[in-house]
Amino acid sequence: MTETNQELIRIEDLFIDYETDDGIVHALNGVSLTLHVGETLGLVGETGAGKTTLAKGILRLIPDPPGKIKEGKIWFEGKDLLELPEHAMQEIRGQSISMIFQDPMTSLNPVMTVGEQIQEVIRNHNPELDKEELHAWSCAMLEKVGISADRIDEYPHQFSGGMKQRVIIAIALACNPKLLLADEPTTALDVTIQAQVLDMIRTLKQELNTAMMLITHDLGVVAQNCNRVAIIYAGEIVEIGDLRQIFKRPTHPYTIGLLESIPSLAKDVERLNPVKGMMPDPTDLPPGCKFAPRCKFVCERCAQRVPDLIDIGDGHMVRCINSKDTQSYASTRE
Amino acid sequence: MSTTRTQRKQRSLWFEAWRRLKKNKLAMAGLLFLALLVVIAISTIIIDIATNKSYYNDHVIKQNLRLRLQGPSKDHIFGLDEFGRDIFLRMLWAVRYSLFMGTIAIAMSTIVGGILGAIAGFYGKRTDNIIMRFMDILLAIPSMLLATAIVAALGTSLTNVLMAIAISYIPTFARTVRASVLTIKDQEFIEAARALGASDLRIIGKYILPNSLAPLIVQASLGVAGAILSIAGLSFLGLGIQPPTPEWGSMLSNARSYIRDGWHITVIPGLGIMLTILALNVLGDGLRDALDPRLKN
Amino acid sequence: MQETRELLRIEHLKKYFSTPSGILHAVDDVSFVLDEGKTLGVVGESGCGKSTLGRTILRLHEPTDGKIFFDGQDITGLDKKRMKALRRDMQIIFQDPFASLNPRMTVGQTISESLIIQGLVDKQDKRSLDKRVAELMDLVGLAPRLINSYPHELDGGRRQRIGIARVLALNPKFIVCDEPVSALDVSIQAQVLNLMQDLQDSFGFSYLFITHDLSVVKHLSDEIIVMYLGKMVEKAKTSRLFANPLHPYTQALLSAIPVPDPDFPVNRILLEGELSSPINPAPGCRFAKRCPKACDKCREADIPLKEVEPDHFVACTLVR
Amino acid sequence: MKRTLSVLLLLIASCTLAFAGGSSEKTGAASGATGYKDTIIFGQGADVTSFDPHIGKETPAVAVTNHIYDTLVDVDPVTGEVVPQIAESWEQLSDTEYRFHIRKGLKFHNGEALTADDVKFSLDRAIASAAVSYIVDFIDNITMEDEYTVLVTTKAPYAPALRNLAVPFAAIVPKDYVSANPDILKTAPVGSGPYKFVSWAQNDNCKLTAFDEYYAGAPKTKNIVMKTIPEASQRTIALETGEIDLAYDLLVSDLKRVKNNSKLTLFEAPSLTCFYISMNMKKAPFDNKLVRQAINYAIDRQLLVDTVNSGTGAPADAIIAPAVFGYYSPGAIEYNPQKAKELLGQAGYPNGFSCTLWVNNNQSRVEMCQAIQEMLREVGITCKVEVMEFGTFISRTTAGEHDMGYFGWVTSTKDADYTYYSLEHSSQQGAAGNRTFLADPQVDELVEIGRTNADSAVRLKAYKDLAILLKDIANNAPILYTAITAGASSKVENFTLDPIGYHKLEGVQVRN
Amino acid sequence: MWKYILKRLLMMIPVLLGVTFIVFFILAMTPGDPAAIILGDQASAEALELKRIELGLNDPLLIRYFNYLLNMIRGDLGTSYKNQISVAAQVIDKFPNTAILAVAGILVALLIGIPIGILSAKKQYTALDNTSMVLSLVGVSMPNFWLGLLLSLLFALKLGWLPSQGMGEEFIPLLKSLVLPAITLGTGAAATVVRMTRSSLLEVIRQDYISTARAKGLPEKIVTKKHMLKNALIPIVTAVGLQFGQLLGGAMLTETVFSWPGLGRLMVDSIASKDIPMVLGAVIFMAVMFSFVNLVVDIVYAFIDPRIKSQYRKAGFTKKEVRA
Repeated sequence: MTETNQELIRIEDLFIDYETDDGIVHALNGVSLTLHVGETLGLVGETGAGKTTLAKGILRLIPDPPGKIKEGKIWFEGKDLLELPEHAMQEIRGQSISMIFQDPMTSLNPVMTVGEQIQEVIRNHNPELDKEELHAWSCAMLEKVGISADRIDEYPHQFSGGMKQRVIIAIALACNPKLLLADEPTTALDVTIQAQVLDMIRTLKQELNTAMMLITHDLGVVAQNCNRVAIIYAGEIVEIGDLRQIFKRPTHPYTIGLLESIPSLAKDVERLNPVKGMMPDPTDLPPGCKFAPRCKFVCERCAQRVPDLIDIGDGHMVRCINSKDTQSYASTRE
Repeated sequence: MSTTRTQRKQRSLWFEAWRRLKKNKLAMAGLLFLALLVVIAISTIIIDIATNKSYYNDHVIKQNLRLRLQGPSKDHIFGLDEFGRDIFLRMLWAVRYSLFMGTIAIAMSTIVGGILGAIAGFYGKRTDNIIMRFMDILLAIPSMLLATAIVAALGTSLTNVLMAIAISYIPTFARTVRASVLTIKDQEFIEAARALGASDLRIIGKYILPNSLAPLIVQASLGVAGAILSIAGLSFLGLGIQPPTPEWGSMLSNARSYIRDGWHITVIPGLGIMLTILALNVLGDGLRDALDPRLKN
Repeated sequence: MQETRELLRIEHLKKYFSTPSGILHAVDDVSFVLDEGKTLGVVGESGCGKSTLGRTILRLHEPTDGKIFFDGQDITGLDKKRMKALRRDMQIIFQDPFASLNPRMTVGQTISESLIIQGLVDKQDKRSLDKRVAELMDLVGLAPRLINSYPHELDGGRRQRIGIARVLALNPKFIVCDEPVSALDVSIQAQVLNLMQDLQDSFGFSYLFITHDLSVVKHLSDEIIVMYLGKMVEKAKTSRLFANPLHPYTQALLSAIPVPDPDFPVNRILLEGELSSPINPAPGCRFAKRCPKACDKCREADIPLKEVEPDHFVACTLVR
Repeated sequence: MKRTLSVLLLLIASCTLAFAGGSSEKTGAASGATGYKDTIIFGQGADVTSFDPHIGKETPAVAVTNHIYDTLVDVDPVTGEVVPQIAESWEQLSDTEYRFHIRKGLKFHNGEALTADDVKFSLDRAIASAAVSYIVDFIDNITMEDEYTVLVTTKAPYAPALRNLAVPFAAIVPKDYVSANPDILKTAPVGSGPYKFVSWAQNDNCKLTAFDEYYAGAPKTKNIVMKTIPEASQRTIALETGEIDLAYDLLVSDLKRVKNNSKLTLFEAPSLTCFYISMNMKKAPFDNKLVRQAINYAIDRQLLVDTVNSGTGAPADAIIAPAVFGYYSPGAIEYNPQKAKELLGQAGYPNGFSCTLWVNNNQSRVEMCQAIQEMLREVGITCKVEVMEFGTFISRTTAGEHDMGYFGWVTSTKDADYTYYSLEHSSQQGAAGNRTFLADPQVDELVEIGRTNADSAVRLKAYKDLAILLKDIANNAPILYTAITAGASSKVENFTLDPIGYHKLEGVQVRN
Repeated sequence: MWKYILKRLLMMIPVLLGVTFIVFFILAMTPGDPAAIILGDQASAEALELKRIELGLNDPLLIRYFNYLLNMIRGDLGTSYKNQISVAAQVIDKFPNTAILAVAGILVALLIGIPIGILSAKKQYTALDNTSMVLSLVGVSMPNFWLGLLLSLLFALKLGWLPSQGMGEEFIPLLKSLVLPAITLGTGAAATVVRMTRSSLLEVIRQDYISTARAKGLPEKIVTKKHMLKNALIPIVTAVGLQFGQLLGGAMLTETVFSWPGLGRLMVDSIASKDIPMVLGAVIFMAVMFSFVNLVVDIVYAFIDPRIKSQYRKAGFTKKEVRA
């Protein structure tokens, strides 16, 4: 992997709210995150943890209303994306930062050919190109994702789910972006197709040296595809570190719970040991540590204030005041 | 966003919809207006019963030809019509016809169309085909034309007008219900009920109908608006409610000869119809937004 | 080892649908036996007919051909009334916790619906009805205060518990579990899986566990069937199947599963092409089109299931 | 979106082009030299039903076809005298024989000469036509004496014969043209009148142009355009905006507006129409004369004229209008509700009774009935107004199903016999017109005297007696005589109203 | 595709048979004697009886219907009672006028409806949304004929800008005379278009491909135009087709108010004079036209939406069968 330690994007203290009928949903509560050139960061969390909001927030695609980016900074190539005017942001979208959405079935416009949809993004960022050049480029992209170029004039409904996802990837990578935000790109696909698509993403990513934020709830996918992992819970990053740090030395009680929840092919467990309870109501978050109500290591101090994200060594950061206890628990787990 | 609201009061989907509707000021204004009309209709009926129609005879249909077409005054706040009758009182007494005729007509077509649509959607295949082909036939005749033809043939009585409007709206409701039954029929909770051994009747009554009611309600509120307009249109063609029955559509249509003799004569019944239709429309739109959770932000 | 009793026997079950573009062979010649108190996993990707299989066994779909014996009785020909009585013993838990509950019924109503339809409790007897509902809710871990809640107010995990309680109310012998946890988040998924295991332990249910998630199936099942486009391609005891997958499709499927362990050796068999649908299938192995090892022989005729080792069946020409 | 739009635009454009191509002539354009427009445009409420004069007998049809066809004789709209038209002279040979001398050199619009042959053919055709035969069925026989002389024999002495022959439905049509295709007049009329037919766009307009060879000289204005404007208020608006020069049959409530508009002239004259309520004498309580008289007393006719009819027309005292030959006023019918109540009491209805009043769905008639309903209510009679479509109204009243019916009757021949015979004679019960089902020998006798006697004085005496008698019988309650109205731009010259509504425009001019 | 069109045309036959049957029987229930209507109230009993025989009124109803059908196939819709002219000729003569009016009405509806619908969807629940919805509804809520009268009072009488009645014969007068009737007619359909546009757009806005389009960095204008509108317009096409039928009905009122010489006027006149063959012919003709318009709409629909087009191309089966 051509990993350098050069910083690509840095998110600082991002807060995003949704103002709904039921009250204010605090979707992101001070997320800070850094991504380096060429690396793959896995962003793991359950439904409603704020994964998609984070990705859309980076591209400023949060629908407003009801969404509001309350505060924070997103540094990308020396500029704060949140301060950019809309037209500058449009230049970044699809060009420097691309995004893939979860459902390939609905992510393509049904009334445009796939060729038009690939060309659209190329033309948008390269207005100087003529028709033939555009055509050649889009054909090349299609071939790159493993689809024959003579299907360029077909409509999305003529493709299967996996093929659609390939087209979507072709669109996302068409302008050779520096960062790819992939929001559960394979969740809707069958296992064998998922393996194909992930394999292809991996290859292309390496070829283009694109950094990727891979959003998923599937720890298996993370283990096989990422360099670094961030665990998000109730709009906060609770743990972040290298792949091996997270999987081998999980420290936050939530991360531990997640790993204990999944039945694994690798080992036999008689009974799963899941986290009890469920995510708190995002309109009514508990004070202090948001995981406290479900945590088996909880103590009085947990509810008093939101714990800081602390480095427990080698860039492995955990948002827990009891990290000592949890580490010792985790080590006995094996 | 999966939100848990376990601590709060339990609310059915109807309650949720009502809560959403309450936030829609426009729809609530419409609802309020319609409620006012219902109150008026009921009170005038009560007055008629209590006074044995003597108030009606002495004030509502009381003519004063010498004062005809007189504009609004302190005694007659909406002025007098072409027979010197008090327009305000006539407007009030007409509510029962104007609003209830449309409502009854639509209620009839909702029930008939709803049942036909539910049967067609639920049983599918041959039954569906036969019913829907028949609906296609009715639908191929523009509703106003169908209503006109029926009234033209059968004559202009209150029941005929009602029947005509009701029949011409049946296919719309049949289609609406059928479509929603078709989507509900494929839901897993229907299969669950089948797996429990529930009978067809139980499935239709407890599972399908309550869930397909929402689009029907929306359609019905808009349908009533359409029916009132159709009745007014029929009045204009001389095929609607016949005088001396006070009904807004025929009041407006009969007053059209005097449109330049006094603004109040057409404007009052015209506004009455307009506001009612407007109220029904905004309420219908509000209901649609409130009942369709997909449109919720 | 305890003596087991046969509860369900499926023989050459077929379910075809006619579609505008041809006959869809959703379930094509499936046979198996399920013993009391055991779990049979059915694994396969979308369109392999696993859900149809479950529903056909319950006669929610009428089988095209084949026999279903439940408790020794052939149920394929039973009329509506006798089938209704039988439904007390055979139930189903659905995949989608959002679509499988009537949105207009409260938790209490949904659960009592089972009791009322099957006549287990007198409808008029409100007290015993309420009591039984409360018991069931407690059993599946639903707080009593939720009795008047509507499904839309609850999260997926709780909804799935309602679905389980609804089935539990009848105290059935056999439950088809159609992807009961695939729509849930991992931590919730684990809670529900534990619940199902506990219930099996205490009531002795037999499960037909349908899923696309091999790790879940491995965790729960005693025996596993692998299906591909309507056909059974492999059947074995769970441990055998994972230790020694024989069918090329099973092998590919196993290798495709991302294991949540960075140290797990990745040795992926990447398949070419995509799943098609079993409409008017050509003779021969349905997997031949994508199979890396396919030869001419695979495309000639349907491949019968062979027992290659005790209780391990494979439908593949390459395996002897 | 763009595609759909352009398709729609194309569709519109092609439709409009087709129209533009279809009619190249300009209407209403000024011919500056004379100072007069070369076209008169008039608007009326209904379209021509048929251009065949022996079918299209409705006033709107005749208002147009009147210009295309001539009749044997005519009635002067001002004096009411019978004057020559196709027949330049005539003589009455006996009580039942009339000889007509036809003008020589008359031509139809298609160039054929008009001869006695055409006259015989036309009258025979009219007699055979179910629609209009009643106007000419007094004729027994028509004989051609020579090319320009016809002898008309009546079945019995029939005093109003000449007036009947002046009715436009007795029009003379070209024999050869019509024999070749009996239906041709419906859409391609040819007559001998002052104007030739040009075109007819159904429900829209009809165009006529001057017949230069007309015996009385070419008409003053070259073209006539009739526009159909069904909404009465829109007709007035069109007159006000100058879209039309003349508007027939104005809304009564618009009359003041036209009168007060300096750019417009209002023409108003008594018509030959009377509106009346027929009471069904076969039904109780209308078999009781006192009840019928009570109803007559209960109606304030002057108030109706002043208010509902906006002051036009006049209260009726008989069922024929004053302009009709044979009219005699038996004295205005008094409005006296007190008297009415007394009479009802005498008749045995001190608390009144309930009944229905039927009317056809014509708004001004319905309004009139509603006002009458209220007047009857004041004397204790609860009367329900039932509005029905005209055909139903006629057929059900013919069958005698009604209590009371509100009718209008035009004495088209301007002769009392036309009305009295149809409405009061016992032989005419039901369809023919007698919808009170009156059968009174005295009435019958008086009607017959008037009908068969040629002596005007005798006839007038009979009609006087009849009028007095009918007032007492009170089978019909006359309500009002309407006025015939037309609005015109003040630039219109020489327009005279026809009391029936068959306004003639051949002398009319419109200044630029 | 051709196969599909042919199939749809064939499928129209039973529908049209049903339509003629229903309309024929409804109108056959009309009380009153047609012979008396033709001949007037002074006709003799013999003449009436002769006329009845001539009209075949003495035959059983089914025979009469059958005869009517046979004649209809030959293009003969009978003869008007009122003026004895061929019904078919009159209907065909008047239909283009109504078609022009209806198309103009649809244009008005689209011109009002689509922009308001878009605005209202993009600014859902804002004051702008409410105001524009109410404004568009005001026109719709007014009884058609009243709106027409008010318009002509204002624009013809007061301001003198436009003719109050009639149909101009040349291009410019025609356009001028078309304005008021088209507005009168079109505002009724506008509400439906507004609603359809709004809800269909709201549906589309939520789709992932809109997010995808935005993520491509496309300017919002292009996202709206290329991605939202094109998809949102598909259901509107169907709605517009259905509106055509409503406009045909509404034309009766508008044409009467504005003396527009169309089919609606013809029908109103015929109803007033109990000219049953004319009413029958006009209703059947309009129903046929309406069915054709819907067929055309379905075909247009297929051309706009590639998903449906390919289904037609494949097997020639209908949408419904695919869904089932």
